[in-house]
Amino acid sequence: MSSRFPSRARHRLRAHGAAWLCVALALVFAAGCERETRRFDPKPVPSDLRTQPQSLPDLQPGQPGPGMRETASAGRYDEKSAYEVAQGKMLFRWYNCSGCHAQGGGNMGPALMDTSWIYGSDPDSVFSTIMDGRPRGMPSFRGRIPEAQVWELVAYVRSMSGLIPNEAAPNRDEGLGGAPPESMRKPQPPKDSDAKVGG
Amino acid sequence: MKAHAIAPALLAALASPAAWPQAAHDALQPAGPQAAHIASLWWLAVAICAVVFVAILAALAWALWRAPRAQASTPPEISPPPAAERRHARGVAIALGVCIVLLVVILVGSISTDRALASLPLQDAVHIDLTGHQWWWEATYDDPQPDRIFHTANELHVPVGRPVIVTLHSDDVIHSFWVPSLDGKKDLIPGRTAQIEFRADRPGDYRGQCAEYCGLQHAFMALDVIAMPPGEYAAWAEAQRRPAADPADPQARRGRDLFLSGTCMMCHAILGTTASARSAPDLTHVASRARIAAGRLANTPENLAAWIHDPQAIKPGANMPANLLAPDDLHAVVAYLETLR
Amino acid sequence: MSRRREATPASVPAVRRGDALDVANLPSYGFSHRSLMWWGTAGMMAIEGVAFGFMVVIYFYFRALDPGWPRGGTGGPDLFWGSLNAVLIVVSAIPNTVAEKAAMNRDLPKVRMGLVGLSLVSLGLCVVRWMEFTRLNVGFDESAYGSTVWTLLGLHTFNLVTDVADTLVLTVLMYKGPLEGKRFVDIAENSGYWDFIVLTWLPIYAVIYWAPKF
Amino acid sequence: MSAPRETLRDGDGPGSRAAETLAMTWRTPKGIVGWLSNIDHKSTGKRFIVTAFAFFLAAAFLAALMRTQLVVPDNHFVGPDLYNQLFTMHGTTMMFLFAVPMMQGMSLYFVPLMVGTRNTAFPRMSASAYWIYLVGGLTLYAGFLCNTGADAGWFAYVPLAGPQYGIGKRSDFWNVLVNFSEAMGLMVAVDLATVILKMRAPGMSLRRMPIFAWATLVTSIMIIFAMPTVMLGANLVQLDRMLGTHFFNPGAGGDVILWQHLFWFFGHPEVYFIFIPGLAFISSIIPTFARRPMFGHDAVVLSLISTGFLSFGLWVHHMFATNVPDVGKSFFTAMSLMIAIPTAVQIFCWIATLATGRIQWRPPLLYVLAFFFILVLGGLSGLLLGSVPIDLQVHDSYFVVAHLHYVLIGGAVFPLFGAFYYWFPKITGRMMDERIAKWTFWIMFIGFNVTFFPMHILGLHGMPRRIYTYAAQSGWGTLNLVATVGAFIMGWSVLLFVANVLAGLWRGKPAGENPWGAGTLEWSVPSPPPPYNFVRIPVVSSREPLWSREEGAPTHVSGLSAQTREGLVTTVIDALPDVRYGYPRPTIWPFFAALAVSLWLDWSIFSTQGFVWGLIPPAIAFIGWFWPREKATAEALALEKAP
Repeated sequence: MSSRFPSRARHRLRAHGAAWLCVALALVFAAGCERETRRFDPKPVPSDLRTQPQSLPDLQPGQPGPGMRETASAGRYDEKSAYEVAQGKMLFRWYNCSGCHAQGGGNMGPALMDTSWIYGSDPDSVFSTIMDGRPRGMPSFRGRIPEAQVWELVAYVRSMSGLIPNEAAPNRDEGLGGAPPESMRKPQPPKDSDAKVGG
Repeated sequence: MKAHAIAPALLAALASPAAWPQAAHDALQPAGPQAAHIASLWWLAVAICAVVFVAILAALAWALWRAPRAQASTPPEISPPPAAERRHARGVAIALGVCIVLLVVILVGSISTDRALASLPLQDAVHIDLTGHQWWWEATYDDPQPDRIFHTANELHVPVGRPVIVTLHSDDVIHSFWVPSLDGKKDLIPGRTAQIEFRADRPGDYRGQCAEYCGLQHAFMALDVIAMPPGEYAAWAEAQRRPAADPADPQARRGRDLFLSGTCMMCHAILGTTASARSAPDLTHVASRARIAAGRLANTPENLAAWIHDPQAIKPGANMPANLLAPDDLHAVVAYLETLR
Repeated sequence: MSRRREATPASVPAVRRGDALDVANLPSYGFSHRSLMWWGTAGMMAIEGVAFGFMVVIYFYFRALDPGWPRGGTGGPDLFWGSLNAVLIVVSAIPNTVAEKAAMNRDLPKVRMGLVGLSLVSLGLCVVRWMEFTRLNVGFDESAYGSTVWTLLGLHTFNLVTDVADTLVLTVLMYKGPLEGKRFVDIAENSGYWDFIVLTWLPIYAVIYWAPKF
Repeated sequence: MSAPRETLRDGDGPGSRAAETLAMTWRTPKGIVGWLSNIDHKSTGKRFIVTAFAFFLAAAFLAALMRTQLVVPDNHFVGPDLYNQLFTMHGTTMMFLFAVPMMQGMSLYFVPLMVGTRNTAFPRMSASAYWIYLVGGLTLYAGFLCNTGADAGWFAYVPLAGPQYGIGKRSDFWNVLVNFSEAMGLMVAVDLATVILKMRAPGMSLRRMPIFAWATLVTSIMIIFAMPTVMLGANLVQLDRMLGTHFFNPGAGGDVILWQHLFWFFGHPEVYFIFIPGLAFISSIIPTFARRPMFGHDAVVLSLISTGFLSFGLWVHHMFATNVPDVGKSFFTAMSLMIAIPTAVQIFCWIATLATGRIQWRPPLLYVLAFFFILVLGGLSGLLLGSVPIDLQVHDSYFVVAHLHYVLIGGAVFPLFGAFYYWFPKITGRMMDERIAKWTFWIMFIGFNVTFFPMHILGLHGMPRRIYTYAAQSGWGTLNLVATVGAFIMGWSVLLFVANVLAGLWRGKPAGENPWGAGTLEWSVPSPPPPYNFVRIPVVSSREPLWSREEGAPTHVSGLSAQTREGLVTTVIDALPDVRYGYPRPTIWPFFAALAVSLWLDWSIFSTQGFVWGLIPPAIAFIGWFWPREKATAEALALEKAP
């Protein structure tokens, strides 16, 4: 750029600059990509669950149902992806979850933005709560909601009590204000009581 | 059809021109008075602009032709002869005067066209409520009698020669209603209500598309306005008001049961069944529509199957999830939907 | 260049020496619009003035648009702290003017006096401002009205705090040095900026505290 | 001598002791620290120009990707998610990271040379602005590389860019970029306006000021009044996103159209920040190559000023499709048509200048002549857009894409390339190859028209903007294919230009002081200019000081200290010598301050805490910047003279 600038120093500067830039980029990259992925084609994993209705009476609340292999770690669940959480929030409205749980404050169903988790706060437990239902009113959505969407709902449900990274949690929504936006909620440390109920 | 055979079929469907019968979307071939007013203003303004453009380039060419050539060392002419300068100043002033006159012509034309647009006679108008969603259009045909109100999606049918008043809302972000053959645009703005009036004078299929960038599938948020003779329109509207009939065919019946017991009814409504969700297009008469997926695909059984099976391959980011139905289940659902005329 | 044009407004004019215009005897600094810093400060004031102006416009825009105005705000903020601030800020103009006049006369003791006075009053203003935020009677996340008054007050506070910091730094500088004539220009410019903060507060005060009453 | 102390004063010509001392006093600091501390307006200007050009190339590359995606219907080259980022990044880069910084960089480099001063008024502020700009641009691109590229369009309409629909951090990056780039723009604008108003060489009254300086003054003042609104707006969106305020939430008393008002109140003048310097390039080039002073100089200056004023009355014409009341619409139509008048005045004056001059056929002039073809077409399509009914048809369609590229490329980029050829010898001391320049020109001219002319027709045929692909049945395929071919032709011309620049730097013919025989002051100094610009500050007695001067008038200023960086402040209207001015010395604090501000802004993307605590480092850096140093104070005291 400047011809008066000594060329050796310029090279040194460039080398240093490039190295630092790479480090910085790598750091941001690691944090950014996860948050910003938009996976549009969560291709359904071939599974025969959908066409063979489960015999629900066999299920024990809190117990994994027969044939249920889905776990968060299997790679279908990504609570670091803002897009998945936002989709979860949209589906929460579309599927009328707020009909019972209100905006998370609870109504007919339990509150979702507090510290108490009757059936466990970990993604797998929330997933099976949605999939299989729970006693006293929580219906089973197996076969009603595709698994990929259930995982999105799981991520959103966890965001309601601040259990997922704030960067990925939704900001305030358009419409009448209510609770503070999920992205600003302090983590509510879960006081799980599923052992008591499930056991 | 096997699931893995769907993708090639889909590509074939997309590639065949028959899949999308030519729909008009040309601002300069108006099919109604609104677009016609605008088109005539357009031609007036373009004619003026063309004259000005040619005149300026001719003046420039003349200037370059008449001026002698020089070098960097040519001494600059510090004080050009005042008489010549005055003459040129007069020329500039005259040219400017002409420009101002032409601008006034465009202004007057613009304002009078605006008046003309606002004075479309609105007696006996069809009232439609149109709501924009990411990325489809929800239409409600209003009627003083509540039981005659009906819903449809992504396709407006209008009677030829009758004015149409479309009330515009948005459910999420800003969209814009634009059917070039019929009228200019109007935005659909969350929290606000807007209105657009137009009339189609020739029967035909006029294509519209969302014109305000609205996210991932802005490219395929299309809408058809089908203008039909009044008699046909009345018959169409009457048909749309009827709830869906129970299918007679066993395969379609099975499809209906799958529809109602599976994921479909979580978002879609079919009048006359238990499906009543309004998050996605109303499917009561889906088979009567020319296209599916907001104008993306022609409404053929193959396309419908492909769409249900994996919408994300067709409209990445759309809010419809992939549905892993066994091939015969998929066929059943499609068969059922095909009965919804 | 004509003879007349060679005269300068400075007390000692530039003088003609052969082909040259000798400027060695021109002053090395000047106050008000003769100082470049004055123009820079004027630019900053224009920028901030536009921001304040638009924030006020936004306030009335919302008010005109929303029949439910002001949502969440019942009767507007408590008048006490805002009015106290308005009184104090007008009072602060006294030490500020003292400092400004003294700076123009290069009167260091008086400059120090004015600046210390201004620093004290302005720190008091910051405390009062804190109290104002607690008595707005509306949350920033309650409605557009709440968001607007918080932001309007916040914008002014940002400028207030910036200039308080600037005043404190200049006060220290006046005691610690190193000093030269140009520093007095800085004092004068700081005073000018303080006047801007005083003058912008009055309309903003009227909007935040009195507009809800009408 | 009337100098009170032993001070070496300037006033002697090149080769004198004063000249040698000046060279020592103004020498560029050495080493990396010196490089970061450099506050020479020419270095800052060059940094702006080179960086802005790099961003131009990046944005052009993104455009090439977009055109590749659109080359055939139903293309799968990029998906909608990436495409949305591509066009947002393209627009944002071109408007915020290329156009404004490029024009300001050109002004920073040339305005002090044209008005006859040794540095700008606040060179540290401009240097700091450069670093803020650089980090801001890198932030945006770092985000893009991490799949966090802004994706709500360069206009970032809420609610799509708002808290609910602007998912992830993409829009936060955009909002923060606005802060970066507008802070940069405002800092440079204040600096430039002050230089032009207060630091002109004695005798350069406003009536004698070059048109380029006028244009810079007009744009700087426009920037000061327009940029705060978009900055305010972007921060309100950011508050909505970060803290849950309700400015743009109709459910809680807010309004989404408010953003459009705030954005376009800035956004329309923004077009003119880019366009007015373009006009000024032309007004600088044409007189030189027509070998005569500008015909109708005063009319041209008045046109620039009135363009500046009128440009604030047009913003609603971007919003005709929202619910604007009819009276308002007519007003904005009238304004949109009226702004054509000052441009028409300038066009006629240029034609008259050419017609009555003697013409040097050199590459800069060629680019200017392209302006007549392209900009006039773009301006005329702008008239069509200004008319409400026509706008309602073509708004947000490819017609607008065609229009805006005709205006911005024809009105700014072609003149800018002309300006590059014109001033390259001054900046580098070497000439560029004229034969390649002419090839570049024709390839660019043809490529441009092949790319953008078909888009007019596409728009009329109903093709909306910002769509990532289109169906084959739409009938838009052929013209899109043509446009893509044109885009690649144009791309080659830019590469050819870059090659020509490199070749010129490497072995261009030495240029000398004034290769084109121009009349303004920047051509009176060596190429490239020395760090102190003028060994003697000139005294000006005409509009083209190198072409003519008044008999018997003084030719230069003497008596400024050669041992310290001293300059002259003159009066606003007549430029009479008023006050001596000690320029700031080079220091690394502006760089630190810029880093601190950048840290604060970047931190605020991710954390509300960062928004508050991040303010502390900038506060420290600014105190460090302003705190006077003993040595500088002692030097100033030695030269001090009270008013």
